[in-house]
Parts: sequence; structure tokens; C-alpha cells
Amino acid sequence: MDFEYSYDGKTFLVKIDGDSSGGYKAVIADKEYEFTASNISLNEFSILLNRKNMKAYVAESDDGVFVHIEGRVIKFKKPGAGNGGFGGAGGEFGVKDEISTPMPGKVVKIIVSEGDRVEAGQSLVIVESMKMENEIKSPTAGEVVSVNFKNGDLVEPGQTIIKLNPSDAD
Amino acid sequence: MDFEYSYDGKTFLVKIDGDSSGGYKAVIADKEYEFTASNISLNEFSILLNRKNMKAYVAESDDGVFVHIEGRVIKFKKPGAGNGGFGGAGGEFGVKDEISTPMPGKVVKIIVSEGDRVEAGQSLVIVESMKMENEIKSPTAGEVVSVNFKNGDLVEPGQTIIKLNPSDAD
Amino acid sequence: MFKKILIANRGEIAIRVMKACREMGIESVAVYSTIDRDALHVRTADEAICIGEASPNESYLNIDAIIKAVKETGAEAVHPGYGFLAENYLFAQRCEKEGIVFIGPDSKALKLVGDKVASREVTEKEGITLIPGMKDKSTDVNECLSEAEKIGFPVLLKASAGGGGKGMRVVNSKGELKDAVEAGMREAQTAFGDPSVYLEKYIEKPRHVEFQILADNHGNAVHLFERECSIQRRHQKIIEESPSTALDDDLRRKMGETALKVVEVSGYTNAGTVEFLLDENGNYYFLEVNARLQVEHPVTEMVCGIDLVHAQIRIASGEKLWFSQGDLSQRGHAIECRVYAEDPESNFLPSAGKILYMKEPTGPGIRHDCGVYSGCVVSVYYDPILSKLITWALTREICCRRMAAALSDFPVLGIKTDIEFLHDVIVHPEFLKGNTFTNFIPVNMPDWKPVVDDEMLNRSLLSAAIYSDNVGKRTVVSGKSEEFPSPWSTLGDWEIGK
Amino acid sequence: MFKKILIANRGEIAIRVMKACREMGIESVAVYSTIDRDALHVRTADEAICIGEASPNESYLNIDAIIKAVKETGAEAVHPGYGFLAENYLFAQRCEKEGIVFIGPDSKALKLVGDKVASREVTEKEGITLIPGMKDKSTDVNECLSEAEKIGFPVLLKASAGGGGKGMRVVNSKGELKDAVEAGMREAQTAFGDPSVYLEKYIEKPRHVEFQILADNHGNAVHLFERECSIQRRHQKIIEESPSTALDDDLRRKMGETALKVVEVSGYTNAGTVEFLLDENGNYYFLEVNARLQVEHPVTEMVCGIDLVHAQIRIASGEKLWFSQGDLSQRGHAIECRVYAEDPESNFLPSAGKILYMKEPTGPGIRHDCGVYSGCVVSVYYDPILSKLITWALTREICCRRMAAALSDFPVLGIKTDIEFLHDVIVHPEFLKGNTFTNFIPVNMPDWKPVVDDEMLNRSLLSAAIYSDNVGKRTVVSGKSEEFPSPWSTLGDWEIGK
Repeated sequence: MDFEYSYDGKTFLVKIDGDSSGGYKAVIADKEYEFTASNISLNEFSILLNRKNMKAYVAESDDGVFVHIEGRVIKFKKPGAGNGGFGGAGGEFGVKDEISTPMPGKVVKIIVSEGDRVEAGQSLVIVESMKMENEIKSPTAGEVVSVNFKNGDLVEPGQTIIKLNPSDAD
Repeated sequence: MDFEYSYDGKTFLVKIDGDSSGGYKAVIADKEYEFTASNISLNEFSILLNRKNMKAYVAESDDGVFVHIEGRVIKFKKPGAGNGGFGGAGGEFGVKDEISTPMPGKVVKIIVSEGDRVEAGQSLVIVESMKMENEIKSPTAGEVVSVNFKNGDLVEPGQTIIKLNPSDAD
Repeated sequence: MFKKILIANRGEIAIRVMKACREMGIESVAVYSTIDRDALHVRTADEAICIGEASPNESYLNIDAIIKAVKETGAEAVHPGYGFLAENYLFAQRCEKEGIVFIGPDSKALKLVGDKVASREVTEKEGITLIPGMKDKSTDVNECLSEAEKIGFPVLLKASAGGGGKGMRVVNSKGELKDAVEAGMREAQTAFGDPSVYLEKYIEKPRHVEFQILADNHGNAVHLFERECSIQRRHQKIIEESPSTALDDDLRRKMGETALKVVEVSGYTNAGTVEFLLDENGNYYFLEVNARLQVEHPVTEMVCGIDLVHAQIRIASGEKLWFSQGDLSQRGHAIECRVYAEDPESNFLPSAGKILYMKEPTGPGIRHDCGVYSGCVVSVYYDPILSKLITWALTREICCRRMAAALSDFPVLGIKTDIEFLHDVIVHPEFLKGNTFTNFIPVNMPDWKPVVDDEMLNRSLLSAAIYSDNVGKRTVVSGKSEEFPSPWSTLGDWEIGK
Repeated sequence: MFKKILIANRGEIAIRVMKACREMGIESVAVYSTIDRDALHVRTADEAICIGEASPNESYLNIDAIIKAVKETGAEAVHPGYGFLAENYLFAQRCEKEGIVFIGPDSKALKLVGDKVASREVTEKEGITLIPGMKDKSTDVNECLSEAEKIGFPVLLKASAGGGGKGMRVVNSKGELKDAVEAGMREAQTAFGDPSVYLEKYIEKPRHVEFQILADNHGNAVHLFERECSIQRRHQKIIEESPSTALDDDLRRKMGETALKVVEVSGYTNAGTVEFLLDENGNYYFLEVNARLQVEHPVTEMVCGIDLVHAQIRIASGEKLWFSQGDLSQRGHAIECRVYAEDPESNFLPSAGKILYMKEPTGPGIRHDCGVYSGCVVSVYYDPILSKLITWALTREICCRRMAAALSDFPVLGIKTDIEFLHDVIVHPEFLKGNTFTNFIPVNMPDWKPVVDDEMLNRSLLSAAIYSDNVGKRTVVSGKSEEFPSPWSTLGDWEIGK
């Protein structure tokens, strides 16, 4: 079977072939892997790769697959899934020209206006959620194309609060 | 929906009716219950019965349903399920005239012979499993009808080692 | 002793208190808001009662609703946990009026220590050293400006009511002050209903060191030594430990005595914490009294062997302290990491949503005070704390290694958490050396990102592919897999009649 | 210090040792038999290597296979855990020959203390009191008969090799002796490859009290106080605690000194345990040395604050003891309950099969050293121990209540366990009073059955019905349930190519 995942804007193709006894062969790019894997529970896998033990935990949401391995969580996006819920500056699915919040909240203060030039790291808007004021900063230098909310508005995750026109290529 | 369970040789009918918000009404024999229940995971339930909290864990095997509640595990038998795996003296699904072992093992010593009269509690056979010798005692007084294994034989769970003819009604 | 206690809180702290009740043979009552029906604290109590809608003002902060629940369930006492009504003297006062025992100090002491400015005045009078600052709280930007110039920049801006770093800001220059004061007042208004702020001298490279106190209603008080809580982000603690690497026996004794004096002059009883800032020269400044069980109380429990919640309940029931200062000692080292639903890569923005999968770390010397579970939904309505991971070991070095291992063995999938970040703090050479101070994170870990090298990425891809492959196989042989007997396909002989 | 250690064991003890390795910065290697591929210890190690078929003789007892695995993985030391090869001096000898560090005493000491009869001789010579008994082991029924008459009935029959109560029997009269000796020899042959047995005076109402020892390779030794392990079924411990309710400071000191003397005359190093029987008058009799980490070592760790596995590894690597007797003290109380796959209603017959569902208890003061998980299969090939539940509290009373609560919160479904039985022991008035002795169970809990009243039965029926009702609903809306997003139905856009 072939599976496709994307991470950090790149797409990866994994060819994987398992036999009935838990033996697997896989290819990622030009690298070959041979290992045994065993399904401990729906979400937990035991992988032995040249005797080295890898404990992997995997879970799936509508738009991606979360993998926990060696203390790190990596989220892979499913091809074709939208940005819903994972927008926002700095988010791994963030698009750098649309500023949104990962949390439902209240817009406390819009700091910039349409047409403003902003620097990377400059504060754009303050949103209050979970009783905290959160400053959302610009992920990039550029120009403010539009401001879609005003002070006091409620905002849902993934809604674009401010649209930027980045001044330099990614 | 109506469900039937058996426990300790008795059969119980539960009529249960749930609404979409987690409210339930149920009848067992002539007793009525009204409560809310919520499905925490596949196997875990939170039940509030007159504000009292009941944590229940439920899992299902081929022949029964296990319920953990207030520190006790109760196994209900499914109507129509066989005795496989749950025979043996003292087991809740044990039939008192067929002596079997709940574990695979080796018959170390058959103590009684066909035709012997035995008392309740008398040792019938010694089976070794998990590195321990286990004396299997008679659950009832009666007569040995047949001995189906000999010393040194391997025995599987549920296989009848000795058949008894109980001398008194249950 | 009480027969039944209502816990006016939710999450890990409510659960922790309920477990203590159970061990003491006391029945516990959970209160819950409508969206918390499936919350873990509801399932941990002996009894549970719904007190209102999701919004805290309508449930966990609703004094009338909680008092009504106490009466309805026949509870004799209320444990407020931390946050919500824990430091609200009006709630304590109401309990007193209704003949309900409030497990904490009385409303008078609560009112005094809750007002930072009043509290400063009382303690300063007794010769306890404070950080130079404004004499009074203010809601006037211009007044703040002139006071700040008197104190000298940098200054620290705080909300007069409340705690937990909400509304706290370092202001480096005159130019930044106006915006900072305005934002601080807005937050203070939202969080505590009181916009007042005050300013004080900002001390560089300070450590946050606090002393745990127990005081009974009969005039006896002891301290249970210190906790160092210097590792903070957004001016809020995320890692705490005991003992502090900065204290020697002499300083520990002196600070402990000062803490007991603060408690004495405040008329304070039950469990509380006296907070200090400690500078690099061993000078310490009284900050405030936290009039409740602290989030970080477990590190004290692990090191001193005293169960603080048991102690709170026994003291509230009228018992005299059953040990004296000389009976107490510190053994080994304990560290607590606060697990939050937040994104350390995005300025620690709170995160919310469904926990698709999680597994708690376990092992010798590991304690996990947890308020969530696999499948639960982390709501936007409440504090984003999920749990607290505490490790104990005989030495700080092993305690750190144990914590690092536990954090690595703690998958939480579906929402953002600070677990990876906490791990990287714990293994940071400066942390291991004990060079901890309140701006440790901006100084040592600016722009933190988790390191994911190509090999780890590939191993993750393999894991994802095995999962997807399995899901695929299961789709094909739906319900036939031996490994996963599907409950979706086992009805059959169960349903009788209809 | 070692860089890599191979753990020649499985289950909870292998996992406990691996966690210690990780905290010490040492890599761990798991060995596993073919049916243990999915066992928890395989997933806890850094590396794992298959050493043979399911039968212990072909894997966990196979010295050649284990030595080969050590060489292949480049481990420098082997930790044997308990059971299997832990007390096999031939294995230790082989390690010595191959230049591998055996984490335990050397083969000479192991050989001596492993032979109960030789061990008795050496200690008796030093004036240490033993239980009156046979001077030599035997395989001759008639010899046993005449010795038994000399000693006087009741006598206790034991296997000469091995421990853990295997082959142990109380024989009350001459008439019972022949069958008992024959059965004991058979079991001894099977379990240890040596049918020899011996007999000794059976002491009524004795307590089993043992002392934990640590001895380095430089002549230094300390004891870490006592554990009482009187609660036994089938002559095998199931509940252990520290401190013992039967010891005062004076007796504790005397027994500790005796224990250290036993260690000294045996030339014993590393961690070990000196076992005594204590009668109602405070007389104590040396039983044997257990030349390994004991199952019940956690209660000592909780009370003394010393990690015994860390200590074993440091001692084996050549370190001198880093503390002296005077540095050690007992704080609070700890109890361990051994969780076995067995049926307390059927003479504690071992049980096996798949754990359909389980959930570990958690909370302050609770430690769970666990070797199994939801979905794992408990095999008939190995010891039926599943896990050990340990609680600590400042007082025995709270420790018991904490244990009772934890045992009630510990669902294990699908196989029989002793959890409910353990709970009923812990809450038994005689246990709470500390009236513990080795025949506590036959005396206080004969024919134990779990109490299930009608109301509890009805609540269980309700729970079963809710479950069945849910299963039914899920069948209808397969894969559509919000609560349980079915992985069976989510392939779709995943599969590309073919």
C-alpha cells in the first residue's frame, strides 16, 4: 500500500508492505526499512527496527494523523484536508497570509489597519480566550490587505481575522 | 430494548429505554430505575442514579459480559453461550458433575477411580499449570462415573477430566 | 470529622481532593456545569450535582448555586480547590453565615491577604521587607506614570486582585507604560471584576521561592519548607521544585521564620503559601500570601511526607496541629511540571479540543494528578491546565532524569500541549545546574521549537503508515479481526423481544 | 557505569529494572520468547531480542541463549530480576567466565545461600537461631518420617532448592507425611530440577519478617529495615508491608544486626533479603537468604527513600556504598498487594487468557508496578503475577484506606484475579489491627466469596444493559457515531496508488 502525508509544507510518500506475521518492508523516498510491527491497541504500535524498540502512538482526526514517538508529537496532514482548526500564525498548517486564532475567543483589540506595513513579529490583534489575553503576532513582513473583525467580536478557530500580503517569498 | 443475562444460574431480564440526551429508564423484575448514563469510552460508563455516581466498566467475551462496579467484577453469561473456558469446580459457570480445569496443564495424579464414592471437598485430581500443582476438589458428594485422563496427559481448559454423579440435588 | 464534603471546583484539583476524602472515610460531592457531565471529577465523586451552564459565572463562580447544592446534598463543608471561589472572601463569608465550613482561612483573613495593597501595609508595619513600589493600587494611567518614575524602570505591573500572573507585565520604559496599564486593567476587570493595578520595582534574575504553611484554629502554625517556582512563562509558573537549589539551611530557616510571621500578623489559618522573590545576593522580598491550596502543593507533599489536603480537612474540622516544626524534614527532591493545553510555539496560546488519545506515564517515584482522559474534550471555558506530573527521587539529578523520561512517555494526541517544551526545559543544562530564575524561558529558550530530524520524521512516517495500513485492513475484514473484536458486530443473540 | 544492561526476565520486574536503567542513562535490552513479542517489557526496553520458544527452558531459563543475546547486543551486565535465573549460581558463574557483570552476588555466595541446608549450617555455626529441623535434605520418604517424629508434628515440608513457597506444605500427622513428601519432591523436581526436600518444626501463628540488605564489593553492608510478609496463600506472600506492626525499635535493631551477620558470614554482596520467622513472644528464627531483588522490594523503597534497583546497579558497577546505617530511616508506612491471575474462590488456581479491559489505579501515594495492559494475553507458561500495587501514607491506617480505595478502582476484566480478595483482606478488622500471621487467610477468610447483594447485582445489570444498548445503537449507525469515530470507515482519501 502507498500512503501520502504532508508535514511542514512537504509531501511524503510511504510505500509499505506487511506480511501476516507482522513483518514489514517500507520505502520512504529512496530509503528502505525492514522491521516488525505489532498492534498493541487501536492507537499503540510496537516496532522493532534492527532490534531497536520504537513505541509509537497514533491517532487520527478529520484532517490529520498525530504520531507520538520518542517524546515528540508530529502531526501529518491528510492530503485534501482543509485548514479548519489549524490555521494561525506559527501553526504547522498555518498559511502565512491569513491570520486566525486556534481558539474560540473575543477580539479585544485590533492593533493594525488595512494598508499598514507590518514587520515579522509585530503584534496584529489581541484575542481573549480561556481568560487570557493573547497577542497574535505577524508571522511575516508584509502589508495588511484586510481586517475582517472589530473589537468585541467573537471569533471562531480558523476564521481569518486579518489577511496579509507577504512582502517576501516564503 | 430488552436484554437477558444470567448469573449464578438465574436469568434476569432488563428492559431499558434511553433517550438521545443520556437519560434512561430501566426495569429489572418489578424494580424501576431512572438515571443518566454517559459513555466515557467503549468500556467505561458514568451513571448518575439519584445523584449517586456509579463508575461502571464493561467488557464482552464470546460467552459473557464482565461488569466492574464498586470494586466487584460480575460476569454475566450470554443466553445460549457454551461452557467453554469456564468449567471447573467452583467456577461460576461450572456444572457440578463435570470436573475440568480452567487452565491448560498436565495431569500429575488422578486420585480417584471409576466407581469411587467421593465427598464434597475431597481431592480428585492434581493438575500442574503455571509451575504449580493444583489439587482439584470435588464440588459435591457423589460417585465417580468416568475418568477420562491418565497421569501425564495434557489437558485443555473445559475438557472433562472426571465425570461425577452427584448424590444429592443441587 | 465531616461526613460529607462538597468540592466547589473541577479538573485535577477536584479529583485530588475527592481522593483524599475517600481515604479519610468522607463522602464527596462533585458540582458540574452542563458541559462537564462527562468530566473526570464527576466520575470520581460519590455524588454529583449540576449547578448551571458552562460559563463559570453561571456555575463554578455562582455562589448561590453552590450554596444550594451544599444544602441539597447535605454536605457539611466545602473545599474550594484553587482558582474559582478559592480566594473569594464573599463566598467564605456566605458559608460562615449559612453554617457551612469553608475549608480555608476565615473570610476576614481571606479579605486581608486577597488585597495585595492592604496585605503589603500590614506586613510592612511588622518590618517584613517588600519590593519597593506604589503605596496604593490605581486605575489612573497618569498616577501610574508618575509612580513608575519614582520607583525607576523597569517596573512590574500587576492586577491588585487575583493572582496566577494574570495581568502581569514587565514595563521597561516610560513609552510602553500607557498601553501596558490599559491592557492590564482590561484583563483585571475581566478576570476579577476589579480593574485596579499596581506597580513595583522589577528585580532582575530573581527566583520565586515560596513557603508552605499550615496553621490550625488554635494558634499553632508550622511551615513545610520551600518550593522554588522560578520557571514561568507569561509570568505563570509551569515547573516547581522542592528543595530550592538556592537555599542553604540558614537562609531556609530565616525565610521560614519570616513566612510564619506573615501568617501570624494576617490572622491566617489552614493551608497557605507565603511567596517571596529571592535575588542573587540572598535578599528576599515578601510578595503575597496565597490563601489556598497551591497548584504546586504536591512537591511539598512528596518531600515532607505530609498530605496537605488531609491536613486542610483535619484543620477545618477543628483539630489541633498533630506535629510541630521539629517533626518536619525534607527528604529527597521533587519536581512538578504543569501540563497545559497550550502551544509553546505560538506564545503559549491556549489550545482546546478533543484529546484523541492519551496515556499517563507511570513508574516508581512518578505521580500524575490528572483531570483529563482519552476521548475527553478540553473546553475553552476553563483554565487550560490538564494535569500535573510530579517526580520524586533522592537526588535532584535522578529526579530530573525521571521527569524527562516520564515526559517522553506521555503521549497526548489531538490538542497542543506543553509536554515537549517541559521536557526540553528539564534537560536544559542551565536547569540541570539549578540556574533557575523567573525569566529563564525568555533567556534560555527563546523561539523554542521541537527538534525533529529526518530520521525521526521517517520513523514517524513509518508509524503513520502502519496505522493507515491497519485501518485499511480492518476496513476490508470489518469485525473479523482477532486483534480487535468489533463491538459493532456482536449483537446477534443479545437482543430479545424489542 | 555500564552503558548497556540486558534484563534476563519478563513482566513487571523487567519493566521496573528498565525504567531504572533509563533514569541512570543506561540503555536496556529486553529478551523475549516467541509468544512474548507483544509483552510490555519488550516495549519498555531500548532494544529487544528474541531468545527462543515460549517454554521457559527454551528461552528465559536458557543460559546459552541469554549469553548469546548479551554478546550480540554488546551489553556489559545482566540484571536477572527475580525468578528464572536470578538465583542460579551456574548462570552467575557463566557470566563471570564470559566477562559479563551479573547484577547480584557472586556465584560462590549464590551457591551457598541457594542451598538451604548448607546455608543453615554456616549460620548455625555463628550462633544464629534456626528453627529446629532436619540436619540434611533428603529424597527418602522413610528418612523424612523418622526425622519428623524426632522434631514432632506439625512439621513444615520445603523444597531444598528454590523459594516462593513452591513445594511447601504443613504436615499435621504421620499419616499425611508420605503423600506430602512425594508431592513436594515432584514439584521440586519440576520447578528446580532437584527433588530434595527438608523438614522443620512448624511454628504456629508466626509472622514472616525479613530484612532488606545492601552490601557492596568493598566490605560495607547496611540493612534497610524490615518488611512483614505474613499474609500468604499457598505459602506464598500476597501482601507485604513496612514497618511491621510487631517490631519495636529494640527488636528491630536486634534483628537488623542478626541479618547483617548472616550476610557477613555468607560473603554476600549486592541486594538481598534475610528472612526470619517471628513468634508471638518476640523470638525470631533465621529462615534463609533470598539472593536477589524481592518481589516486595517497593515497600522498602517507599519507606526508606532508597531506590534498590539503582543501588544494585551502582554496587555491581563497583561503587562503594554511598550511605551508612545511620543515614537510613523509615518514614510512614507502605503496603504492597500482589495482583495475580488466579481464582481465590477455587483455591487460588492460576487463571489465564486475554485481559479484555483494565485500568490502572492512580493517585497520590499510589505506585503500580505493572507488567500487563488492556488487550494483552496472560500466558500459561509463566508465573501468573500481573502487577504489584503499592500504597504509601504517613500512617498505617491511611495507607490501608488508600490501598482499599485503589483496589476498588482497579478493573481487570476477562480473567480471574485476586483483586477483590486482596481488598477484603485489607479491610478485614484483624488486618487493620495488625494481627497478621502466616495462616491469616485460612483462619480469617476461609471459603471467601465476594459479597454481591441484590442492589449491586441490579446496578451491574443496568451497566451491562447500557453497554449492550450502546453496542446495538452502534451496529445501527455503524461508523457514524460522534462519540466513537470508527477507524473502520475512514480510509477514503488515504489510499493512493494501489
